[in-house]
Amino acid sequence: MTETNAAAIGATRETQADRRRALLWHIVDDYSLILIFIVLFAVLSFTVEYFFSWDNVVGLALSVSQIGMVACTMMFCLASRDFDLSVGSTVAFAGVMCAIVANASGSVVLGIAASLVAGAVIGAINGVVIAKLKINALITTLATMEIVRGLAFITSHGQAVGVTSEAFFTLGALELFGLPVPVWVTVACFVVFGVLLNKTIYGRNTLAIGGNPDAARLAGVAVDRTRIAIFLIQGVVAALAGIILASRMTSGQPNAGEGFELNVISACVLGGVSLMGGRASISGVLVGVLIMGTVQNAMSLMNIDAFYQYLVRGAILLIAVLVDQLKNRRQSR
Amino acid sequence: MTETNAAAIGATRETQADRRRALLWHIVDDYSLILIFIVLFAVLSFTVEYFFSWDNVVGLALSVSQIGMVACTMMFCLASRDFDLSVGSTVAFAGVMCAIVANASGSVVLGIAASLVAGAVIGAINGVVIAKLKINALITTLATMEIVRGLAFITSHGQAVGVTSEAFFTLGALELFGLPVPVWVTVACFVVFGVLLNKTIYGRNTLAIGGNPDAARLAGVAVDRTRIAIFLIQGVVAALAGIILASRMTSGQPNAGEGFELNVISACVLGGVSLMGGRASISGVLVGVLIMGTVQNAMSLMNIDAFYQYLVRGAILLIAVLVDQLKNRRQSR
Amino acid sequence: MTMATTAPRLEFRHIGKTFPGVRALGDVGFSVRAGSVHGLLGENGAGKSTMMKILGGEYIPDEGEVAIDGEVMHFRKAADAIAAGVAVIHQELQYVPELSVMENLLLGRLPTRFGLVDRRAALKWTRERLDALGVDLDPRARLKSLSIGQRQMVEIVKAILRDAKILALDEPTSSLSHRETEVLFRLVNDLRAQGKAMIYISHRLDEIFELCDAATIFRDGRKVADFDTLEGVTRDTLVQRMVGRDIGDIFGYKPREQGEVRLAVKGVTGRAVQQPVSFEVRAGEIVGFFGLVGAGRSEIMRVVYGADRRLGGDVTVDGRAVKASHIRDAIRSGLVFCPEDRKEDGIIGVRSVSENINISARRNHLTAGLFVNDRNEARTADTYIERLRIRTPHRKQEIRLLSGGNQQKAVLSRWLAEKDLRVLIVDEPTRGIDVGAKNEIYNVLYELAARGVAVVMISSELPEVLGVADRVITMCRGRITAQFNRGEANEENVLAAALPEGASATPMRNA
Amino acid sequence: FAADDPVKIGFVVKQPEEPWFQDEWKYAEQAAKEKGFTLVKIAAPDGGQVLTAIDNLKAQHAQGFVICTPDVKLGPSIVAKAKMNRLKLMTVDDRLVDGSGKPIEAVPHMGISASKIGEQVGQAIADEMKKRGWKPEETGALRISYDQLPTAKDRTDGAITALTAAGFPKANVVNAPQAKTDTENAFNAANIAITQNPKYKHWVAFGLNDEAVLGAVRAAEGRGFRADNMIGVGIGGSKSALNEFAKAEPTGFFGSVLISPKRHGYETSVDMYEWIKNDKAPPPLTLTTGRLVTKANAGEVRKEMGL
Ligand SMILES: Nc1ncnc2c1ncn2[C@@H]1O[C@H](COP(=O)(O)OP(=O)(O)OP(=O)(O)O)[C@@H](O)[C@H]1O
Ligand SMILES: Nc1ncnc2c1ncn2[C@@H]1O[C@H](COP(=O)(O)OP(=O)(O)OP(=O)(O)O)[C@@H](O)[C@H]1O
Ligand SMILES: [Mg+2]
Ligand SMILES: [Mg+2]
Repeated sequence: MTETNAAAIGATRETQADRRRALLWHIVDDYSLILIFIVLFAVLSFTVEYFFSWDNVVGLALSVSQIGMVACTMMFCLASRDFDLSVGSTVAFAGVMCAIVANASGSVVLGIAASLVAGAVIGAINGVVIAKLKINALITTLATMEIVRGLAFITSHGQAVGVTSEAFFTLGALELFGLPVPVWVTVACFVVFGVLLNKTIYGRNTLAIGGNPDAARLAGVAVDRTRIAIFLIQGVVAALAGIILASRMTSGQPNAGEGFELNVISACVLGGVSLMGGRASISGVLVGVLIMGTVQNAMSLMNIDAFYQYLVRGAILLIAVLVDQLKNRRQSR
Repeated sequence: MTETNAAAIGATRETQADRRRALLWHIVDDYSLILIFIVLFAVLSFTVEYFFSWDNVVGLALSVSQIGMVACTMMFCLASRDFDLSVGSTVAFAGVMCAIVANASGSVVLGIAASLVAGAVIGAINGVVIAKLKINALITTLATMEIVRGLAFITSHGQAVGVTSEAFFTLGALELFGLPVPVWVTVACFVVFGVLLNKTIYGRNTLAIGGNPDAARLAGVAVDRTRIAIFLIQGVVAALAGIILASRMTSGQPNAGEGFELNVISACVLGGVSLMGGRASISGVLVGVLIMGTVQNAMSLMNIDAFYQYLVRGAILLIAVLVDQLKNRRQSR
Repeated sequence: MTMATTAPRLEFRHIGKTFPGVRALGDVGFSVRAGSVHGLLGENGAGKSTMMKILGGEYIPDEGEVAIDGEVMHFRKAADAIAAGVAVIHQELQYVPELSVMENLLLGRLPTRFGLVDRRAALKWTRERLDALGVDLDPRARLKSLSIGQRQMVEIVKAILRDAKILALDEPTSSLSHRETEVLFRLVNDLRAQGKAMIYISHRLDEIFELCDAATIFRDGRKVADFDTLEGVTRDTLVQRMVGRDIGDIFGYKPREQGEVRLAVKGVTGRAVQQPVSFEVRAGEIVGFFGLVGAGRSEIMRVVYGADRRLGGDVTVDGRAVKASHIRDAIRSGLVFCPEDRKEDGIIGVRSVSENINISARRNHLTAGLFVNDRNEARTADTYIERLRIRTPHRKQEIRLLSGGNQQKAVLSRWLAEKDLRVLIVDEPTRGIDVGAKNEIYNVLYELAARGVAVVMISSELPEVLGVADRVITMCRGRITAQFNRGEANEENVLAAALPEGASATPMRNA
Repeated sequence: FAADDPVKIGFVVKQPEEPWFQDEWKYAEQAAKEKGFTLVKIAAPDGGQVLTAIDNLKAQHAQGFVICTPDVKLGPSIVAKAKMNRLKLMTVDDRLVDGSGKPIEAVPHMGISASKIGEQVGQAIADEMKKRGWKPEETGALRISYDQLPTAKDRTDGAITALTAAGFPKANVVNAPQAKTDTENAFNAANIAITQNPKYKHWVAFGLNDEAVLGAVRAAEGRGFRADNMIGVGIGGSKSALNEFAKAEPTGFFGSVLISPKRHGYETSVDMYEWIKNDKAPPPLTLTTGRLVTKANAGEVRKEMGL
């Protein structure tokens, strides 16, 4: 056949100029959130005292480091049309676990390993229940959130568990090339999960599953296995965040990370990850995390009353999503 | 060319017995959750001392009365494939508002009215943002949750606002025919919203929207208007719950109702309301609310350690949904 | 049954499958030879798709077995079937809207290099294969930006690119244009030459005759006929076996009186309808809208109905203006619309058949002006289930569990139940509908028209437009290009008017 | 109530996850074992759950309860509810107030007021500052605040009162609001506050509990304010504080004001038992005092207090 379908249909209604404009918009759209963040950052740098200082920037990075790590894996979770509320509890439990095992065995490495394994087990349980037993992710992880929090309290008797080994503290306090280790770990997470999302079968399958689980399954994608892997990895990373938090605080605290899950999910959604699955970008998530952290940081620097901070947080969330929405609206016109 | 016996085709494919069995299963399925609850209740009655006493049953009813009210409207919200996280904050704000206005004006009626109006406004804002601006419900209500909680703190200066009028307390304490007023209000909510769901266009349209918003719109359903109505009514009912809670506590407390939204949503999902929309039953929600309340009540009666209560709550949630899931699995096998 | 000369590549043996309340298949068996296209025919709900889902490993049969080259297979999941060399194109398209054409085509088997997806290799491979197949698709376009027809094409190519030895196509042409259909036929013929065994499901008998070597007919989940060859088999035989009765002329056109102008569309524009469009339909008249896919017929009708924003122009029903972009006002005026995309815009999947039928009409039957009248709704639902022969165990069945054709009938019933129906716009009403049911739907349209309803029928099937409509309007690139009264219209002039200028007007069989 | 009926006492607390309340429960349990009554432990983190808890106690035929309420303004409704359910009522830690904010005298109470304990913290900091010879104008005070919780506000305000009374300039008090009451949030709040005020050479920190102060101490460490430039004094003497004291090197976590959970848990339940069993009403008001524990005296003080 000589004629192309497009020619036959006559769909090529666009001119060259149209196309160029479309491309420009495409770029603006793709990076709109980044632009928003840059503008926000610039404005704050000029208006808020101390905002644009190395100390503050490091503090900001540190304050979002745990959220950032877990946001990477939450992105996968949301992209596959799932949901995980149990990460906050896992952070707490992992910290406690690490401290207990490290104290008992005298080996920090063993504590860390035990804690990562615990995270993997929690994640795997979530994954299996959700993928195999086909129970709603929200309910499953709400249940494990309760259970794991309970375990954190039970194992620690509700008390902070101090770690005696010095080696453990350095993990959280050490600086490399001017940045503290937790920040480097977070950066590493973004790089690793960015590559995983965009460059590996695992990432592409995740998006496919979120976009249309049936299609993925019918195409032979190991849907269940991928979903379980997503939760398992999320458990491990949440545990890692918990360990790092514990090392920063020099103790495992059973009530750490309350509300953490909603912060992480907000950051992802702010970063353009669709709750309906199938859409995610690592740069978006990074910016989402940064916007959240920056706003909180700036509010504190500006001495905004704690009560009014609720208003600002809510408003920022709305505005950011609204802007993103307007962009999508134009796109689908 | 061959032919099979054409006579065989005409025969009815199902026998009478098949049909009867199918019907029986249908009934068991429809009422499986109720059966679970009855069994649970019976077992607890026999094993837990004091459980089966009028005092305790009234106490149980009272303890779930706020959740019950809001679960009725949350059912609509979930059934239309939406989500509302702001109800807990609304409960708090409504209580504070009611107390402040009642104190300022000296009129409890005015306080109640102001508070209901505030609830309606919050709900309407949620609804308009979600339906008209097409922003994800989770994010929108997460934002209003923050904002409204902030308002509650700001208006009350972070302090509980005591109400001076005696009339206000009786609302929460009065008993009619042996049951306290809040319980009656909850019963009324279940009746009204049960009828609304099953017997009115509003309810049916809600389910249709949840099932497929696009198709519903093309079938002439006023999708936006219905969605806004759902949130508005939810706001009013959450405010009502807040007022009643405040009257029970004789003060409006700005930090009331934290975590309330997840409890309400859990109760609904436990009651078989699908988070994917389109499926809901009022009896299910009632049972969901009762199961949640009963488990908590029995745990207190059995003096279960606070830390282990987390485990039990999580486990119960999982088990109940699992049972329900098994039922569905058989159905769609 | 005469023994086939070659051993069958694929064999179904005594397959049975029961869903709650529905026996979808009972003791069905047939076999498919390598290098042949086997047609599968049957009414809506006969069990064809169920059979294909069993073949694809999606359903596990209750009884019987599937054998490939004589070896019994036990598919427990889709991946098993794929591994055994089976590719199924499902009736409900299964693509990932957010991913690119390339990624959809390579779903589940993207090439990797050092553990990372080798995008360049994938792109190259995809381009080459698409070129080799003569299919024009941009590998990088996202699926959601393509037309339905193009998406269907992606699905087909996806299956073909699997290099499977067995290929099943479940109504692949239901949303393809003439031209895309041509491409498909050429592909199928090539595959036959390569020795693939293929199953081809369609409700369009011409396609069966054109493409198939053998055929099997299902009815009510049983096999009623097997044809080793279609030589000498008449169309009427097939129809008779399928439906169990003689239909004769499937269109069965009945002339009727025409009244005053009912629907007047004047200069209507919308976002996707740039040039103003005007036309009129009289009471009792059936107007067929013909055009190639993408001609803009659906768009204009959606604007007329109010589903999409109307930017300009007037729509009147019996002289009364219909508010712009206001569906409920259209319905109140007696103007209703059946969308083409049943799954996305038509049915409310998780609700019952009865709910789907009553969703709009119930407002006229409220008790005390407030409460839904359940008894009346049950009656309405049962009436239409019977009248349109909707195959469902009961009216409370979730509509998503019905076969595609039966869903279509339920959506149509929704509007037939309207008390004061004046204008009915149906967009591809017989897409995926069996011959018997088509005939029933045409009869419903005639009946409505005879009652004075103005009917607009969008269709991409030329014979249907010619056979049913009193007047044919052709569209091309968003504009009305011609009108033909019944009698004037024939294949050549209608097609010529529908094709964009410069394209050849002759029906294209040039592959 | 017949004299030989088994005695059952409820012990309702607002934050069951807090070590403090865990300890109170533990010592109440000890009393129950010694005296032979049944103790029902219920958690009631908000007003609604307080009322549910009281109903629950009535249902299981308890005769009285000790409560630490999530909000003292719940006073009238708790009193009314207890009366309606015919339960004897005692409060611990936090004293109920009526609509006009006056303490409800009719309810026996054991505890230490939130502002009092805060004042002790402030005093401890002021004393230590003097000892170290810090100039107040070179010192910043981190108020790790969580004003959403009335007790938290009272405690930190108390500390400010004592500090200013000791001559600390009020302007040097830096408010660092934490978004949640955990250590990480305290860390972030403190970190920002330190960034904002580079002018101070030394820092002191106080907050709602030990965890809040711990966060501030860690943040200060990160910014180079170590043991000799930081005085953090927490409240509770919890494990978080003890962990700090257990470290080989002293940290900025100077001390914690310890209140005896043993007295509060044990004595209130014994009082309640006596009240029910022998109709011996408890004293209307028992005020306990907190004690400052530091790295030096932690073990000693705890032993003294029977912990
Ligand atoms: N998951 C299911 N649950 C219940 N019934 C089902 C399910 N899937 C199919 N059915 C029923 O099985 C029967 C056969 O359906 P199937 O989809 O195979 O028909 P079909 O021959 O493909 O029809 P069409 O030509 O309309 O596509 C129908 O009556 C349908 O309602
Ligand atoms: N989902 C979609 N996304 C983007 N463009 C689309 C989509 N659906 C259709 N189009 C484009 O809109 C135009 C007209 O669409 P459509 O195919 O519905 O026209 P039509 O005349 O109704 O044809 P038919 O009914 O035969 O499909 C075409 O250019 C088509 O490519
Ligand atoms: Mg089919
Ligand atoms: Mg169309």
